[in-house]
Amino acid sequence: MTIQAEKEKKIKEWEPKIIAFLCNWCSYAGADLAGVSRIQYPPNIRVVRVPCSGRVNPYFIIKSLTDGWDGVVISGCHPGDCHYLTGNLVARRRFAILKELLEFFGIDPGRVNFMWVSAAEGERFAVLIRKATKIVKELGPNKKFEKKW
Amino acid sequence: MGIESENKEIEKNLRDIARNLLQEKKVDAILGYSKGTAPLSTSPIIIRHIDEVNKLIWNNLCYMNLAKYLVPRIPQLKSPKGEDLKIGIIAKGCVGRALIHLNVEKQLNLDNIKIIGISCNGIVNRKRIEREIGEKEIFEVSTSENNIMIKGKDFEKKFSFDEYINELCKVCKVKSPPKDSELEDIFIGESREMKSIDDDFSDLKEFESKSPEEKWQYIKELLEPCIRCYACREACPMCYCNLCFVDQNKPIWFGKTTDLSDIIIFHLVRAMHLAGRCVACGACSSVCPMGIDLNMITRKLEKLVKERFNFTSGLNSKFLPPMMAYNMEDDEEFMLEEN
Amino acid sequence: MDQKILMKNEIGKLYIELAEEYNFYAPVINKGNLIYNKILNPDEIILDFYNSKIPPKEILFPKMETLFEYKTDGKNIEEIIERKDLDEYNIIFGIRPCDAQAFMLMENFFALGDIKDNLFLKKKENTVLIGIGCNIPKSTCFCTSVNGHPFKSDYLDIFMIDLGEKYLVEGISDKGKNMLEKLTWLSKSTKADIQKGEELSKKAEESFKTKLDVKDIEKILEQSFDHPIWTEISDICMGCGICSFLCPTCTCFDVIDENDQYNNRGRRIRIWDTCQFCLYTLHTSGHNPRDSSIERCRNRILHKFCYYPKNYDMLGCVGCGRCIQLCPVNNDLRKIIEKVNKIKEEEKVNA
Amino acid sequence: MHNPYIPLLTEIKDIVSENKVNDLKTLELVFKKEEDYKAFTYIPGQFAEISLIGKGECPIGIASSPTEEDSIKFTIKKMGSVTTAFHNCEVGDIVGIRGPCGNGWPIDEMKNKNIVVIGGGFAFSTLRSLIIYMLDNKYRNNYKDITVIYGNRDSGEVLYRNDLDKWKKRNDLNVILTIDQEEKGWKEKVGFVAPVLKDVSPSPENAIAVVCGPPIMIKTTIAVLEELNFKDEQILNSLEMRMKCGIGKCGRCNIGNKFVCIDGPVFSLAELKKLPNEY
Repeated sequence: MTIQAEKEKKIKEWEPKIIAFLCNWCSYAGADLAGVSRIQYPPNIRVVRVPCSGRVNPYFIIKSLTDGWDGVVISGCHPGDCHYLTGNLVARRRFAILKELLEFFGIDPGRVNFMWVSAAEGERFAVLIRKATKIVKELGPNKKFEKKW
Repeated sequence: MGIESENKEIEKNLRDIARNLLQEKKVDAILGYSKGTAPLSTSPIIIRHIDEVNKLIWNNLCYMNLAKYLVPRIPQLKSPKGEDLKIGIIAKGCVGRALIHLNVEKQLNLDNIKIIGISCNGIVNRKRIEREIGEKEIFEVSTSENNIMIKGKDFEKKFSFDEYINELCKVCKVKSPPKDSELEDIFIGESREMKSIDDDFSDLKEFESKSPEEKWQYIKELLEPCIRCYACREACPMCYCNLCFVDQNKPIWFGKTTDLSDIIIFHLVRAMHLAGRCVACGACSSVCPMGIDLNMITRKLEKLVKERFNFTSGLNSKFLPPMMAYNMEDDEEFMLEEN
Repeated sequence: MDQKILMKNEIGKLYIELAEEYNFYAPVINKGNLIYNKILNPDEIILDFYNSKIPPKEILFPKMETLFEYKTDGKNIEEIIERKDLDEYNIIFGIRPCDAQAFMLMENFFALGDIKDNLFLKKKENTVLIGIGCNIPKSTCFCTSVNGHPFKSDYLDIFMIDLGEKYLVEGISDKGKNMLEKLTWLSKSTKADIQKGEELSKKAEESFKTKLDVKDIEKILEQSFDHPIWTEISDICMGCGICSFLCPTCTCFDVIDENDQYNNRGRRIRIWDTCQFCLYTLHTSGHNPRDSSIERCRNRILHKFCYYPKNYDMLGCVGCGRCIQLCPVNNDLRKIIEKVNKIKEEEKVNA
Repeated sequence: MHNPYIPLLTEIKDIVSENKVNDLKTLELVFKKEEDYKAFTYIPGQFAEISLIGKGECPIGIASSPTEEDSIKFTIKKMGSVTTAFHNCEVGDIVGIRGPCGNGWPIDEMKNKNIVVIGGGFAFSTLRSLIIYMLDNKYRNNYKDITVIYGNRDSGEVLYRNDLDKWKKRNDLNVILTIDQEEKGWKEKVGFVAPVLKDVSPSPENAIAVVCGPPIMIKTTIAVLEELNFKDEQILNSLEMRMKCGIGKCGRCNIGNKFVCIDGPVFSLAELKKLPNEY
């Protein structure tokens, strides 16, 4: 088996580990709906239920990246549907700043994805997760924050 | 009119204002700059009596942001009974912006502060000069017409003023403290009403066109010498938390070691905290002992907030900073969409 | 022991001969800062320099040092792994006499009490210090005022004097002497060289601009603990870590555990810490004996000029001047000592 | 080459919750290796740096007395991140221990003197070690009469109830418990430690007072002791300081030129008065 094929195989076998912060009122229910209606989507995400996308502190995102997660997905209610009225609006500004700074520092921005998924959009949830996983898989394992031992 | 005479003139004005403020007992102390004993540096000073007013100076090395000494209010600027003294603070543009922004963030009470405004003519990039002089010792720094004259043991070098001032000062639009209409009486000396500034941030284009890998390489190269002395955090007027995210241990968020990934994370998260708050004074780069130049990150913070929320920090206290407000119509091009 | 001559162009040869057995540290420019770094090829060495920005203490007491590593079985610790790199041999080439004196002060400190810090002491024992005298001291240097000297060789293993295009080399400690014996190719020194060496030493001694009066500084500081002068001295200090991280005699550190749960391992490390930070003496109950920059500035000055003489009857400062050059608010140590000495006159006046 | 930062490994044999609020627990540690036991010989009043490797390390006074052969006890209050981790431990977890650190109570100087032990709150743990050591039949006759005054905020906070009951039954020492406010069913004294000490008013000649507790209690107690004209050398006090290495190297526990972790934590009032007022 040529080295190239071997590398291919190794990448194919490598599955990214993605942490997903789902807002309890919309996205968690959306994910639940996707599961109930048996929609298939990649099993790479590990879900953390948060009361609102506004609860997601940028420390959570950056700490996930430094702890070795390959990707971070944050999903909240569509603007206007937030159970706490302004949670996702404040979060959107925070994510905008964070995304641009990550990009400025050269940390590949594809690793951190934000999306709005309402409770009725099971299909949309699966499609977006599939898309996020594909982006992260192309970026490869997250080696940037490994420490020298 | 050469830099030399400009500085003399500014110095004369600020001394007169300081003298009669102290005379009329409007303030208890003046916060300003005094001549430094080490070359290429000045030392902030707290003047409490009239006869010390001649110690106040102005040259192009006044890099410290004096608003730092007001948040949190240091014990030296408190009366023995513990109330805040009335302070007159020598304010170039960015110090004025810092005071107004800190007032918006309710960190200081502008009633007992008098802003002695001056129109700043640029701060010298002292780290760059030190690096180019190299290992030779500098005895004396002076400015003539449009050059900075550096005299050393057996050498004398000339640096063009416009080239060797801070990157931020080259594109600075707020030379004197922005006057805030509601707080009329606290502005003395130079100050100008400013609604917003227009800036095309062209100096960032070159860096932003690089690929993520090149950017990461550049940032690693830039931050590698950091020794985690936190001078940048202690010199920044916007860094006034009593427990910094780096020092928290319930839980321990990020490492405090000088491992390259910890250093980059510290500067990234600190930069994130300054979005929409940083007043581009360049103190963090001027104080760094290892000569790390954070000006580009400062510029990026300003650009980010200007283009996305059309906000510039510290111009007036009516508009809330972006991270303390929200808006239905913010653009969300970065969100993941199905198409 | 007769003195030898080392030509400046023979330093490459010296490096090649010593580099297999020793880690060869020398002053190099790294991103515009002159620091001591392990070098791989000898032409990176910088020979005409005043002093490094980060003191050579960084080699034996690094910014981040592993105390021990450990393996866990997921929940509990299984095995502690000791460090194996302690018996490597180092050479610090081009160290200044004041930094060598600082190593001696650090050695005293780490050997105080019956539990000794063997990590530092073992490394210091395995290190050969090849020092160069300062022909032209900087204006901020004041080693002659704190019983040091630009050509003081007591705390060095090999002492060299820069004679222009060659060095006058002398073995001081026996470690240095038998290293010199191994370097047989060094040429003999002539009487003129030794004569020139003494002249350079006298010339360097006179060229000191800074004289600090530290005669009975210890007593003055002890009595002036609550003197209001400390409020004025710490007026503008912003509490960063520059003056202690870059001081060759500062030895405070913080201990941190670093976990790598996914690989079931971790390490306990120590990193530089300073009495100027607010968390340094903060009790868990919230009480902080040194609460503001007034107490912290005072503690740094008293530690070096009063507590150190009390414990080891030697001054804790070697006069390298780094804290004067690099303090961002230029809180000049010379001015602080002047202000403290003024208290003595005041006392005499009203006594 | 002995690396002083490497801890000896012990196992938790027993965990006892000491107060109703359940933020005070006593851990009983047993050494995994037998020879470590001999390496760890200590005297009452010393402390040790105990660590949950991976979480951190903290200095805790040794609550057990050297006469209790088989194990070492520590009483830990849930305050910071490391102590919280200790409170989440179960029996059988591994705990690293470094020490013994500090100078401990001067048990030889205290021979054939009457001892007044004044404790407050959970700082009573180092005093418990001293009392049990003195009451051991090998050493009891070295010391004249012993009075113990132990004050607390409320009855729920009292530590080592079974030890206290045992001591009450003995006739060769006089135990006085007190709490700040009146409580139903509380038969002992009521009030702060200082006024209670004034009523007991132990005689100062040939006596040593051992004080350990929160700073305010120490200040008021010392004032009362000076009123009862105890001399400065007769008042011993165990200080509380922020510590990291415990062996005088990390530099943070200094008062003047003395380090609390090696020159202390026990200081006589005479020594404390010589040091600058910075603790």
